[in-house]
Amino acid sequence: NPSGDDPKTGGAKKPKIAYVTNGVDPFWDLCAGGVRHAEKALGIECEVHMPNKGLVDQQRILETLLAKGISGIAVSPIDADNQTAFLNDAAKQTKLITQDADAPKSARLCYIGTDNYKAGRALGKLVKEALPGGGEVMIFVGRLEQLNARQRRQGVIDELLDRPSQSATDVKFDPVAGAIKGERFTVLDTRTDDFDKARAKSNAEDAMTKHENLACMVGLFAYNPPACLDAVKEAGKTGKIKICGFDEQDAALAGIKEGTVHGTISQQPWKYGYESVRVLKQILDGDKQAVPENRFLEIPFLVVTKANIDEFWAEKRRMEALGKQP
Amino acid sequence: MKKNILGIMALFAVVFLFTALKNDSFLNAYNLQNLIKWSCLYGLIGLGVSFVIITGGIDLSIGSVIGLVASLLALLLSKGRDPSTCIALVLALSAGIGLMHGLLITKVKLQPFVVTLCGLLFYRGIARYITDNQSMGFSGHDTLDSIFSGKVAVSSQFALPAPFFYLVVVAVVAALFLNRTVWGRYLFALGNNETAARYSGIDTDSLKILAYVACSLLTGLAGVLFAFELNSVQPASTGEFYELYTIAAAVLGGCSLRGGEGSVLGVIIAAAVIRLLYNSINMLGISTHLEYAIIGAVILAGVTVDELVKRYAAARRTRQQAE
Amino acid sequence: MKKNILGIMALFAVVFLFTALKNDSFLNAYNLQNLIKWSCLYGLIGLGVSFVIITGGIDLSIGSVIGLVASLLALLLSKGRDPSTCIALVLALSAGIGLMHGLLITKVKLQPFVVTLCGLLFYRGIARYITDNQSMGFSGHDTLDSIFSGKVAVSSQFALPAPFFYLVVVAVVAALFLNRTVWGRYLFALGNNETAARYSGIDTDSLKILAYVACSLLTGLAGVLFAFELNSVQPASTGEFYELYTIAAAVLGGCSLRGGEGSVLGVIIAAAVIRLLYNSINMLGISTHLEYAIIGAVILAGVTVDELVKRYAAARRTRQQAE
Amino acid sequence: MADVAPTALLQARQLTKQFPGVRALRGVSLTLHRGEVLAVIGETGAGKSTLMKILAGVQSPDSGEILVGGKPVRLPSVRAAQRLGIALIHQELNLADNLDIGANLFLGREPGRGGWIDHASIRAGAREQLDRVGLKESPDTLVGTLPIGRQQLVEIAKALSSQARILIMDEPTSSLSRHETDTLFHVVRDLRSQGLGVIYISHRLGEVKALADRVVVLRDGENAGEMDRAAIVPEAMVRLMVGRDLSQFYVRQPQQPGDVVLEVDRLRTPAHPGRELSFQVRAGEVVALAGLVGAGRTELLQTLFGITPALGGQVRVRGRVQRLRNASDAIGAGMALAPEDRKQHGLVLPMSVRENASLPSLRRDQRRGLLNRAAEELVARRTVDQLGVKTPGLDQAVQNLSGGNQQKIVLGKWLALDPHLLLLDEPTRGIDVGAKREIYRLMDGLAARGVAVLFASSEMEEVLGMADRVLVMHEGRLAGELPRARLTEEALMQLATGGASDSGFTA
Ligand SMILES: Nc1ncnc2c1ncn2[C@@H]1O[C@H](COP(=O)(O)OP(=O)(O)OP(=O)(O)O)[C@@H](O)[C@H]1O
Ligand SMILES: Nc1ncnc2c1ncn2[C@@H]1O[C@H](COP(=O)(O)OP(=O)(O)OP(=O)(O)O)[C@@H](O)[C@H]1O
Ligand SMILES: [Mg+2]
Ligand SMILES: [Mg+2]
Repeated sequence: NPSGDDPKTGGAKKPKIAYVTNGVDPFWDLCAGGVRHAEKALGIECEVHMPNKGLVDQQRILETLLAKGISGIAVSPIDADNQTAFLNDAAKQTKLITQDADAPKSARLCYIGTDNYKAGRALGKLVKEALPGGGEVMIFVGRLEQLNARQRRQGVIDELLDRPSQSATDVKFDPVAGAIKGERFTVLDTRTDDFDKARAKSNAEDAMTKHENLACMVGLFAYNPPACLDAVKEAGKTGKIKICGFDEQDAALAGIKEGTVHGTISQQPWKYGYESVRVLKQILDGDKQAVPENRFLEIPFLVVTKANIDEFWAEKRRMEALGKQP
Repeated sequence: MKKNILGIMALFAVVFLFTALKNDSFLNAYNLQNLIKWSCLYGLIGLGVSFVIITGGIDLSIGSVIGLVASLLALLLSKGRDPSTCIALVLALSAGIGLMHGLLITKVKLQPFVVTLCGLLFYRGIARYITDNQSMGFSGHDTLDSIFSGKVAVSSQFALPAPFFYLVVVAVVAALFLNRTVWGRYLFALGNNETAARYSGIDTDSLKILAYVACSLLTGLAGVLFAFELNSVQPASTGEFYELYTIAAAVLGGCSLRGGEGSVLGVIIAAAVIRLLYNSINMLGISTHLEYAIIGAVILAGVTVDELVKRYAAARRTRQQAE
Repeated sequence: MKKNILGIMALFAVVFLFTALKNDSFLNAYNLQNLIKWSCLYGLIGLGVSFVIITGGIDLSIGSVIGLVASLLALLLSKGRDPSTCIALVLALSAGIGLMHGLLITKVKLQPFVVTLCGLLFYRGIARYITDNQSMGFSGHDTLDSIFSGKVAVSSQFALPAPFFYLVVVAVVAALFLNRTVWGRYLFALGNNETAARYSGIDTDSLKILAYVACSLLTGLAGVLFAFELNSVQPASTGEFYELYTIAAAVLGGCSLRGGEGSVLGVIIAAAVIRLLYNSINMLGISTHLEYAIIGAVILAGVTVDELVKRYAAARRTRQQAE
Repeated sequence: MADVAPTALLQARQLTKQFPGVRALRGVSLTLHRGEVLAVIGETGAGKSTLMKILAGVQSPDSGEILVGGKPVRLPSVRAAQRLGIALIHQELNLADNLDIGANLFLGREPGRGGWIDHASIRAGAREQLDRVGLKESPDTLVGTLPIGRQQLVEIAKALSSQARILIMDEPTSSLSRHETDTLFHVVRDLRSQGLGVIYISHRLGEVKALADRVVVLRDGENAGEMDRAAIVPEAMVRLMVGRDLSQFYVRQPQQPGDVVLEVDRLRTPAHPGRELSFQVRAGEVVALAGLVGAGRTELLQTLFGITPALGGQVRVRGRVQRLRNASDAIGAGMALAPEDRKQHGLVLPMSVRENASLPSLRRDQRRGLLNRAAEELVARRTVDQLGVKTPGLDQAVQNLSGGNQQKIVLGKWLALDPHLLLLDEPTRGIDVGAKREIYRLMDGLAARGVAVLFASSEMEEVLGMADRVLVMHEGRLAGELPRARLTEEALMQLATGGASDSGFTA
């Protein structure tokens, strides 16, 4: 019994691990697809938990898992900095890794994730591709309190303004209100919608009303690009206003296919799930190689454009099917 | 029974004029079309909940019913079922939900707040479960799309969005029902004094059930319209919080939560005021962080001024009589 | 006036036993401690809102007040202000919020639902605005942390979490107030028939204001406890939806939304039932997508059975007397 | 009389009804013929209202049989009773006060086709019905803005307009004054001559004598007797109702009045802001406020008690100028008010007898804010014993008591405070003779102890029998004052209807 087995289970039961998200979102169901895939491939059982309403629910779920004597947890902390103490507590009782969002100051064994700042910059590059001559850009997002949202936004802004790259761990943010002007590009504003798709769409509509020269809409959360696309189509401005975005909602993918959406950045969520399970399993098996030296396992994001849309979509469908609840 | 809707009209006019003066694009056709579209969508559920509020009840499940209807519709359509059957099915489901609410409230005598709060949780859970919480789309249903979210051009410049027509039909029917038919009168009577209504031989239970069915049915219809308007549904979030906006609109529009009061026109204007506020905040470029604060403050100011004006007028009348 | 709380106790027992039988770890000290902690936190706001519900009112702003209190506290502390001053300040703010609600409701005569709905929007907006919608933490305040989220060991195995003690104190005071003091009696009287209470020389306005102040103050206290429990606050989401859970708990625990009824013990047990359900769902490994559906269904089943049992018992009694 | 006569419009046989804790009816029978006014009388709680509710389909009996026109019928709903031509005027008002008079009159029976409301014919029909009961308000007036007396007229008009063959009136005149009562009697006699059957319930035995063809007496949920036209004399009725003789009904023994307790100086009330009221009431005096419905008596008492703010003027109690902003101020000044509308203003219906009886005295008996259970118990027990409240126990919810017993609790809760000035608004509204006499005795006893009593009443006999002095109001002003020596029915009516005053007292 090299390291993995929890003394409470006495080695009699098979180790069980858990995958905890930061909320309820289709994104996480794709991750769950990766988890299910890994369960089958690697022969380990993994519970998936999605906290309904923020931090409280997440903490409660983690507590329950610890109470159950779970062997390993992969979690996406909602407020990493401030959850450090609690995560350290958890790390004492189980094998803890973070995924999607890191808690660098905590005793987690490793972090699996995307560099959202870098991904933001990649999205900026997509915008540049879409608008070679530059122009006015507007950003749409659900909520800006999430670190990944702010990092993405900053990546986009820095890229569009041709600023030097910032260090991913310590990003300086531009203020939210007001336009940010660069040589070729102007980021007019960032509008939030509190995860209400109707608001996301009406925000896009209002942006087109207010800014006649708007040339590109950038949607940072999964439902934003489709909402923008909808609004643009209805306004009859298809092609005139470019759309770039994040994640892989079907409507956005369809847009890429028909050429109405320029491109999207996919974090390949299923890889989060798969890699989390794989790493935890290896840790539990006592594999010294499981965790990289710098404790960071980067999941590469994928730039999806018309060029690779078909194969990407097929992969997504496969994972979706896997992620369905049994 | 007739409540003053001048206050809400004035509020609308003030916000409208203010924004129009501050921003040139506000009055262009595109923006007005959007404003009409969203106002009508929310006005529709506002009208639905008004029926329930007139009986002295409440419906907190509206947002979740929208989520469930949209999710289920997407699911059924994605399985390749016949579109009109699908629509009929989800509308029947919403009516069924209303029927269940009504039965629980009248026959088991549970409180409306409780029944529909449980509904809020339950339908949301079901929506997530049946769809495995996947976002779903409505692409490839062009006929349905044009029926539920198309536009009808009235001039080369201006086109009226589909929800407008639904709202007009519903509003006319609702206004006729409430003000011209006996059942409408019964609804007001039972909302004010249920015993008196029962003693007058009115079948109060059936009427209440009817109000809940109407509310859920209109919510279901709005769910379909929202689905095609947004072209996509997130089972966990589509419709979330709508009940609160809707109830706010109903109250702002002259419904009393104590029952027995309500006006179709008032509710529609109130729904429009709330959408107008969102639009104005965007048009004026105010930080979205302040959105809630502004909307909350404006609604509160609206009802406060309304109340104070009414009181002042009453005091003036008394004083005049004294002279 | 006294409402049966046997029903809710039975519900608690059933869910508790069921989970204990199905899962070994359920009864271990760590899990029970957590269960107690969360139950007490929600129980606290449940008690607060009970005061308001007994007067026949409602408070929808609870979640936003928690969000605002926690955000403001984090902001003040991060600026290096004296911790006890900060705590005093946010508690005073919550009391002030309650006072304002009370004044608007009694003096301007606005409906509680409307006032607190506007509050829900307004305080959330303010919380987001003052913090620029940034998550904030509470690290480096060990004294405060141990006062508000520490544990007191009662054996080598078992430690009671801080919220437990706050709840016990508040519950004892609340129970004494409601059942043993003149004002408690007045509160029930005014909840049942405000006019009659006024004709009896009771200062109904002040009592109502008191109820709203008590509610907001307890909410503020809970906000502080939540803040230190979670060590972090998200201005846009901390506390969201709590009003609904809390009102559900109050109603499940025997408060009538028509006013005039309520039991301290019932509300606390009901809050515990809801937490217990969440815990059980996790313990039993049921899909989180089903969580809401299960909780909604259980609450509804609980109140339905309660109602049917009561009716059956009443019918039986009458029949027996008739013989 | 033969109770199986073929002309019987309505027959009830052996009806029983059990409520939780109370057996309201135990085998009651009754027969109503065409063209007959049948009075049903009985002490408070005898089961009159319960019987009527059963006959009108509001409640269903536990056992027994109902026949309409000789045929057994079931009355599962109000609708079913309406279809058989039965209409009931409830003892308590049942109107939707957010609707106008017209809408209320025809609620549930709107003229028109296919569910559409015919506003014009409602308005016309309403006008006609209102004229019958002598109500001058426009049919478009919201019912909520009417004082309770006029609301009762609306309630009556509503039943009259139903074209029923069987009209049941459960204390229709309890808030009506003489004038309106006379109008109503006209209508009832008219209906009788048209062949309708009318069941008439009242505690005013004078009315019963004037109107009834036959009287059925209930006692404790059973038939206690019946008498024909010729045999209807108050003494006999009382004997059957209470099972013994009640001699000397009005027990007032006037004494030399003491100091001025209440002094009202140019008081203006919101209902009649243009009128100024000035008068005095002395210790040991029983003063009546008389007037027609809507004369402003209730409003005056409410203003005195701090419920509605005064617009001007001064009130002195025992020499001290009082600021009366709320009831608590008035209580502090030594006043008590038993309001007219006991359901809305007098009682917390779902609360127990104990809690209601002790509500105003809780604060006096408190110990550092804590409830004084012993004192509470004492107050409640004394109320029940002294006033003879019929209740299964102190923990019974007052909503389960009959109207008369409820009224006793309203009075009892104030007596516990030993007020200097007792304001009573229609103190015997809907109360049976036995209870009435107890209340009169109480008023007399209080006056003897130096309490000043000011009571508003619409019942002429009561005013004549009890008042040392009468203040007559007309349209918000004091039309005049009649000392006991000059107190006659004619003088009173003349002042109440706005006729010239000979008392030299002008407002
Ligand atoms: N809904 C009820 N629940 C319980 N008890 C009731 C109910 N209604 C009436 N009672 C009781 O039944 C008895 C008869 O009441 P009822 O109202 O018929 O008397 P009544 O003769 O009309 O008296 P009053 O002259 O005071 O109106 C009373 O003791 C009353 O307390
Ligand atoms: N709340 C009110 N709002 C407006 N007017 C009122 C109100 N209450 C009473 N009034 C008016 O005041 C006048 C006096 O009413 P009040 O009830 O004092 O009369 P009353 O002499 O006591 O008659 P009743 O026998 O009906 O009680 C009436 O004309 C009535 O219309
Ligand atoms: Mg009666
Ligand atoms: Mg009166």
